[in-house]
Amino acid sequence: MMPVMQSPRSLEKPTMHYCPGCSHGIAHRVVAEVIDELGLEGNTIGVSSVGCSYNNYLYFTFDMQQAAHGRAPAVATGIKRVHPERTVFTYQGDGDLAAIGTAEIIHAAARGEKITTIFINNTTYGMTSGQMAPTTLAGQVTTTSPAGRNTSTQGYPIRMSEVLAQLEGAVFIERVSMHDVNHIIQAKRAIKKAFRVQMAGLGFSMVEVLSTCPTNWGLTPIKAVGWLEKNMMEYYKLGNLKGKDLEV
Amino acid sequence: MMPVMQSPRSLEKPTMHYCPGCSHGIAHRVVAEVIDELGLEGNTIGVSSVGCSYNNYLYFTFDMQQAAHGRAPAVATGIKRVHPERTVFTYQGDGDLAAIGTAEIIHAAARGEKITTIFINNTTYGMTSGQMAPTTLAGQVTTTSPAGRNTSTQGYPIRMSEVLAQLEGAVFIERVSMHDVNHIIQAKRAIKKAFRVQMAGLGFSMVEVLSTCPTNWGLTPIKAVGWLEKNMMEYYKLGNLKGKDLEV
Amino acid sequence: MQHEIIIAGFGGQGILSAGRIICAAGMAEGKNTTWFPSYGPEMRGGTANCHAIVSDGEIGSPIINNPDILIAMTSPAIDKFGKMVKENGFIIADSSLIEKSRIEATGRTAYSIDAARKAGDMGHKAFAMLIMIGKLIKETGIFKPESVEKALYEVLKKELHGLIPKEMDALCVGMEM
Amino acid sequence: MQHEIIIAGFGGQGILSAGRIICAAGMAEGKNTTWFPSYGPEMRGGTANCHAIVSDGEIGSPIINNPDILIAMTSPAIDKFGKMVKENGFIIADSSLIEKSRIEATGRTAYSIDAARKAGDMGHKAFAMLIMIGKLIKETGIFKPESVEKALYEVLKKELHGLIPKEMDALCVGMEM
Amino acid sequence: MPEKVLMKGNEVIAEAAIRAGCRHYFGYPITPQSEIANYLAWRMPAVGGVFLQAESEIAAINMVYGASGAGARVLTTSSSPGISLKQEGISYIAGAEIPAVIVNVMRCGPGLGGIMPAQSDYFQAVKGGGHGDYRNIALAPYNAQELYELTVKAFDLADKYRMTVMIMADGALGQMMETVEFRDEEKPFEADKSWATTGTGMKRKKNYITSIYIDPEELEKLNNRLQAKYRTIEENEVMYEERDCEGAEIVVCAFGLAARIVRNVMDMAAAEGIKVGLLRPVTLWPFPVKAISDIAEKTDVLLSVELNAGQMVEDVRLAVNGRKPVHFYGRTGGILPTQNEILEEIKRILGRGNK
Amino acid sequence: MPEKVLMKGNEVIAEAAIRAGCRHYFGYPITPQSEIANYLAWRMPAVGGVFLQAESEIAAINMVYGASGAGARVLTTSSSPGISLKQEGISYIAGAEIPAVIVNVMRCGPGLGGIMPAQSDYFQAVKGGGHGDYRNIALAPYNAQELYELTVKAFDLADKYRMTVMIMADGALGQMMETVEFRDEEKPFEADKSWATTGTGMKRKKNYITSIYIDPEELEKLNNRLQAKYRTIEENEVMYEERDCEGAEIVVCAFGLAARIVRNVMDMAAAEGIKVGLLRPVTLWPFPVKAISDIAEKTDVLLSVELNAGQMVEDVRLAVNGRKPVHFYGRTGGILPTQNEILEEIKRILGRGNK
Amino acid sequence: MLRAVIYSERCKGCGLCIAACPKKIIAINKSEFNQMGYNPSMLTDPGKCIACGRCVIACPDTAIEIKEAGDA
Amino acid sequence: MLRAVIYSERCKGCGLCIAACPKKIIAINKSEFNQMGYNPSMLTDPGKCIACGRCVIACPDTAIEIKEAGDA
Ligand SMILES: Cc1ncc(C[n+]2csc(CCOP(=O)(O)OP(=O)(O)O)c2C)c(N)n1
Ligand SMILES: Cc1ncc(C[n+]2csc(CCOP(=O)(O)OP(=O)(O)O)c2C)c(N)n1
Ligand code: SF4
Ligand code: SF4
Ligand code: SF4
Ligand code: SF4
Ligand code: SF4
Ligand code: SF4
Ligand SMILES: [Mg+2]
Ligand SMILES: [Mg+2]
Repeated sequence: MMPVMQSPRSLEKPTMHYCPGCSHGIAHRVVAEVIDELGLEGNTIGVSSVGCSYNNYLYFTFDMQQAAHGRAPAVATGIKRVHPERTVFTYQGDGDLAAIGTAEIIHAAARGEKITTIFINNTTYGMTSGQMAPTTLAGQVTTTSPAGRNTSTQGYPIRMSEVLAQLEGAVFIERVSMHDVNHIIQAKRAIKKAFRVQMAGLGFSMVEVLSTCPTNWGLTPIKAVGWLEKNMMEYYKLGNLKGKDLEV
Repeated sequence: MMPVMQSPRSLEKPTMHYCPGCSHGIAHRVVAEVIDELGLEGNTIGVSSVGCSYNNYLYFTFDMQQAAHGRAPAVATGIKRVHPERTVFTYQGDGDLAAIGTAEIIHAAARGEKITTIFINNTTYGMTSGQMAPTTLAGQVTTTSPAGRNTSTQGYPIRMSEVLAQLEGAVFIERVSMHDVNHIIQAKRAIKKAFRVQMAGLGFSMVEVLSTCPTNWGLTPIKAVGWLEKNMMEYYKLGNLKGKDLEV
Repeated sequence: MQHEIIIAGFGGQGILSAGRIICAAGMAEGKNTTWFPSYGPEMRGGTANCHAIVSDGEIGSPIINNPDILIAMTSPAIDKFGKMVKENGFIIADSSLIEKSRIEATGRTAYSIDAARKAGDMGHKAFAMLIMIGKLIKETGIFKPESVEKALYEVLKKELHGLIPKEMDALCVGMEM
Repeated sequence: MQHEIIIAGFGGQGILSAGRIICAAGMAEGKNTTWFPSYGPEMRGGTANCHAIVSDGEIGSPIINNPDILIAMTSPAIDKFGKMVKENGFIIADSSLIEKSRIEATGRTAYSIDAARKAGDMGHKAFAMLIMIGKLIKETGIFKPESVEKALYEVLKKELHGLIPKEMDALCVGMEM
Repeated sequence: MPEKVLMKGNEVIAEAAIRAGCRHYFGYPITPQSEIANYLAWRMPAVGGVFLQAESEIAAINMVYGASGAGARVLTTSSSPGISLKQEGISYIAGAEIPAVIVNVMRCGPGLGGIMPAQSDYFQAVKGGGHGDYRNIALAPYNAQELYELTVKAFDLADKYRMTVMIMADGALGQMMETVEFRDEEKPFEADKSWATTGTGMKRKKNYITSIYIDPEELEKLNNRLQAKYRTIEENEVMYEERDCEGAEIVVCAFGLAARIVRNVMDMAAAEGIKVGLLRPVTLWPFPVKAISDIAEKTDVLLSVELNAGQMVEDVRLAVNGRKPVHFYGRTGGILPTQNEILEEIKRILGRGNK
Repeated sequence: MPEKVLMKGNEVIAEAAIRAGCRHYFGYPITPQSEIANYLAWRMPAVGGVFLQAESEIAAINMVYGASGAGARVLTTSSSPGISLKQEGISYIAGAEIPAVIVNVMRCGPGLGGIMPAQSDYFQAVKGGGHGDYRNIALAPYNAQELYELTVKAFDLADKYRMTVMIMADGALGQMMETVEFRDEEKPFEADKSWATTGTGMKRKKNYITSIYIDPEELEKLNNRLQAKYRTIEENEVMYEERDCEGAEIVVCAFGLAARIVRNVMDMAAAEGIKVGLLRPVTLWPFPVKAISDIAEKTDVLLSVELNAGQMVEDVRLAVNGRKPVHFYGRTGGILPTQNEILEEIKRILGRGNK
Repeated sequence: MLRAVIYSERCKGCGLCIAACPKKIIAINKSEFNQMGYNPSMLTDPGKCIACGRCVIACPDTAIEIKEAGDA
Repeated sequence: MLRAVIYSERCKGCGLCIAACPKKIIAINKSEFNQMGYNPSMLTDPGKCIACGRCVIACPDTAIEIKEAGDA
């Protein structure tokens, strides 16, 4: 028999401020479910970043810190070094993690910092009105690439998971997607494993979550998930990049 | 018949301030020779970084800018975007490039910025008295890893060439060494090709130069090259990581 | 003479454009105008508002503490801005979207018109804004209808210029409500 | 009574340690002392110097503009600091490393002793510094030789403590030069 | 024929830069100034210029350093937290003596704070937020027209003095639309840029751009040169607007949005028979010391109104130097002082009114 | 028994932090303060603490944010350019109201500048180098003993007021060796840290650390709370040393190394029959306004001597408020004013001497 | 019997649940506005709901729960 | 005849040229100090030099050139 499904207890009840159909909401629920299921609610300290999810400390029920733009991995490092027994995670967008915060994520990973990163890749700066992000696809139109991203002057999209997988301290890296139910289920599995890797003290773990930003993509939520599936998944291949065989 | 060998014309004549046996001096000469041979002296704008080579603009005969710690790739980007027809290169240490300057080098590479980076990896912060660098080997003693680098708390050495090779905009990446004459000759060949790649407008090119810091390693220059060969080359494998087959 | 107008409602109702149309129309008649939007993360919540000032003289602050006029397109807008309206100012409220009791709670003169419904009847919910502006003209004579036409050509994207005649019809509807 | 001493030479000659030994010896006799090194990229050039002050009273600035005493271990050191020595101060110079003419050019009282050569004879060039300090004691009586011994135990790394008797011999050599 | 258009403040800045001959922009998005980048993203390519979104504010300011050192007119823009990140770079530009125009469309702090208008980066801009003894020329526009004029002027000043010029606009100025009249053509100051790194072309001795001087005497020389330059600027480049100060009972000092609010207050006060003057610094640095000093001779009392907890008021006090009382009124957090509040404060200070 | 040791200033700071109960250090190397990190690299592990060399100054200050927000006593140290990079983070710490101790062993600027001692980051520390209206408590030690005492005190103040405390030491203080006497035991201020993010343990409601308040009213509340706290500190925490000011013809204001030089000058002046007083601020913020104001009543003239182009002198002038002339003398670039120079300047001001 | 329950005051009308439902029994209710100003979604034929929970998983706003019918 | 020439005033006595020379004809001159305070290197047997230039390549301080003998 199906269990009764309801909002996870690690998630506060008020409505979140995200736009209709935004993947952030789903990602929040999934993270909260994982924390519930691992019994970590009282043991977790999360780190919010700067992006549309800047204030998600309001939505979770556990302790959190709001970090400066890009610096969540450094903040998480500070927390983890004070409370090595706690579970510490960062929740970061692609502008936050792959642009201004490049050095911080790379070095947290290189140090094998025992934290988990939930990396919401929606190929744009959602919060500031849809500018080009390091993850914006070639040819993609954004407010700062109005003629489509021109790789010869604006560079190529960065595959952060592949980059981070090069680092010895990064022990679990997986890319998942939010575009349909089956993928959301798979995403949850990956996020759970990432937290488990941290609990086992193995090193740095990250899950890159392909996400939508219907508002700045100028698409309905339904069209947005279609766009993700059609365009993003080709360049950002789903799957495990590191730590597939870790038993945790 | 052997040609008469002398100091390259792109190198000024005064004595450089480096410690006896420091690889910086060799690297400077090699870069100057390449610029001479490619006829680029009047066409080059170099960017000094912050490290022992902070003032190498005094040693070269072409135009240069001194960049803030870690930011040489951003400065070079600014220059190149103003003078796309000039040859622009950065000269950076491992503290500069792989620590504070991580974001700048990664994004210059991701953008496929048409610049060349000479990356002097001597596994330490030479200028500030030999602290641990991101490239310091596991177990290596430095002023900030007095008991030897402990990977479980201080992280793992980063192989920047491998990381950068993940980026589409980086088209030529090679790791060379300064520890003996044959390797210096090989290093020069790589550096020449890196500049040629830039001249051909193909994208970002970098040569990582395994180097010694006899002073902070506490070794004589001769012992230092031996240490490099024995310890560094095992972790930092020499060879081309990208662009081997480019014909330029 | 100076008119200080706040327009407030949900994102997607054309709130910000309405303000720009008012300013552009004022400008077309040689008046000074300022327009100031709500911006940033506020907009994620779904609400939107802007401040428009149309004046014969020099305009000081573009931010309105006490509007002469509030154009309200939702109940939360009335709740938030209604009491800020000057004692001798008034409210234009879309009665198809706002409960009467909440308009009354403001204690201000209010013109309730069911613009959204009318607009629906006319074939496009975007016309509601023009109906409201029509009512504004009727109550204030702030500018001539022709100036709104000019403004529409300026503010709307080229693709939408075909709609302008119908928008002007909506304006007239508003002027008669 | 306050002694302001600059010690200058090349890196590797033990310049900075000499200053620390002087300070520690002074401290051993209950005096106030400050030590200030040249630092940073300057040191790459090969030169090194430090400022040591030993005083019965409170010490103001640890940085010496005009030393009472200059202990010079190289010609560039004489060139750079010689003229800064107070008119009634003096120089102790290692004549095995410095040309006589450059010492004379300073116009200051100077004691030239061939410390480096003597140290070589004694088996270790590091002894040169102690010879110079010996000379300093001889000319000033700044502190007792025993205090230097104490200082050596404090300043030198454990591994080098075995050398201290020989260092004290060097001190005596200096005190007799 | 000069065009007159209704335009968003941020876009006015962007368009003004284009007209000032700026062809290189490096920036990073941040509210409430993102429209500058959004505008230049299409406008720069259209005029053959370079628009580059940097990976961070730090990268942007260092790209500015590189491009300006290479001889170009360069712009970067940001808002408060982003400007804090640029402080090291700004200090470098000062030390290297190269021109740069930096726009700060201020939001409220501290920290991530809020995105509403503020003037709480006054100290940072005029006392130097970075390390070392340096100054920025700091311009405070107060309407769309000044956003245009001062942006154009900023490039000229930067080139003329080879230093950073900061445009200090509060978020409201960036976000609001207002009419602006563009001139048909600008005539940029023709600066000697023979010092720039353009490649020697084997035709001249090398140039290099640096800010490090290990020899203290050299570094003091640089500092003396900078200080001398700053004295020249203090003498020649002060700009301010004085309005109804003659015979005023109280003179209010305010800039930007605060000055606009005060303008309204002046009318209200006049209606009640109170004569309020306005001294509006247009250059925050160099500060209109002499103008305020002169006013201190003529009026009874001064009031500094700011969108912060009291910053410019210190400079007003330094200028007044104890001769008259100097009061402060400000609001923070994006709350703007209302005209009524300010009027009440004026009455309180003058001992009038009912409160 | 208290130990008396000859120790390098930088190491005194490091050891003092350990004794103050600090067990978390995050920093990045820079001359002239690298010895702090070099020392703590072995000392921290020895006492079971965490020494972490960050990838940059920015990472370091954000690690401080995280660790302090998690309830620990935390230290970061750097020198001028590195401190500039920390400004955004410092503003965040201010906004989030968490404690932090930040040491700036100042070198000369601007830019990469030089590594010699300077005091040219005074403005940055006391006016706020970051964005927004916030303050740092700024302590200015002047010998090894004070490096110890004030470092210990810094942790207490930081915890007490939940804010940043900066120790402003010039490079000379960091590099010099001098005798210091350590107490056997410190008794750290016992701060309530129930606000810290330590994990709820399901025993309390969640805590969160943030500096963003999108609602202007909330943000103004934060700002009002901060300003009220700053007023309390201005009343209660001012520290300074006054020496021979009674009956002095001239009172010199100076801190740190400059004050040490002035101490020598006082003796020289006394020998020539000139009575010079010294007012040495120990807290640069809160500034000893009242002390200086009182002195302004008693002496004829004041002189601010600084290792910069004139920064603290503004605060002296604000305190004196026009009642007496306030002069300035300073050198930059790592050149230190000599005792003779200062004495000459004093004589010139007093109209004595031969020049 | 278990079935999906939509809390229309939490719903932003994004339609992702519609796409997720294998039984095609969710639709947007164009005639209703909630307090946030959105047209919420609704079950067109609650009886057909198999309580598979796919709508719950798809919903970004935790606006749906699976419940014993009549619980709400 | 071509051969290596060492400019001893530029030499820092690092010894890298010694390691590089296939003919083993370079050594540190312990009895001489240059102005920088270093013992420079010297050719012990210039006649044996084959002008291979390996010492030039190894030298960090451009203190060696290959020249026509007697050019110096
Ligand atoms: C130092 C700094 N720079 C810039 C900003 C402005 N800013 C806020 S959110 C954001 C980008 C957010 O994009 P992303 O991380 O992808 O998150 P999303 O909104 O897409 O979820 C930026 C640039 C800031 N707050 N601070
Ligand atoms: C912002 C900033 N942080 C720190 C420093 C201090 N610093 C100078 S050089 C250096 C490291 C140099 O190491 P590396 O880049 O490896 O060069 P090397 O000296 O080894 O050649 C550091 C940290 C600085 N000058 N600026
Ligand atoms: S702007 Fe994009 S990322 Fe932000 S809440 Fe809206 S849809 Fe989500
Ligand atoms: S410290 Fe090391 S890197 Fe620096 S000059 Fe000396 S040997 Fe070379
Ligand atoms: S539970 Fe399944 S069947 Fe029922 S409404 Fe949801 S998706 Fe459709
Ligand atoms: S997915 Fe949730 S928010 Fe979206 S329409 Fe369905 S119930 Fe409403
Ligand atoms: S040229 Fe060759 S043989 Fe001659 S000294 Fe140099 S390395 Fe030896
Ligand atoms: S390699 Fe050069 S510097 Fe080193 S010893 Fe030989 S000649 Fe001298
Ligand atoms: Mg994003
Ligand atoms: Mg290095």
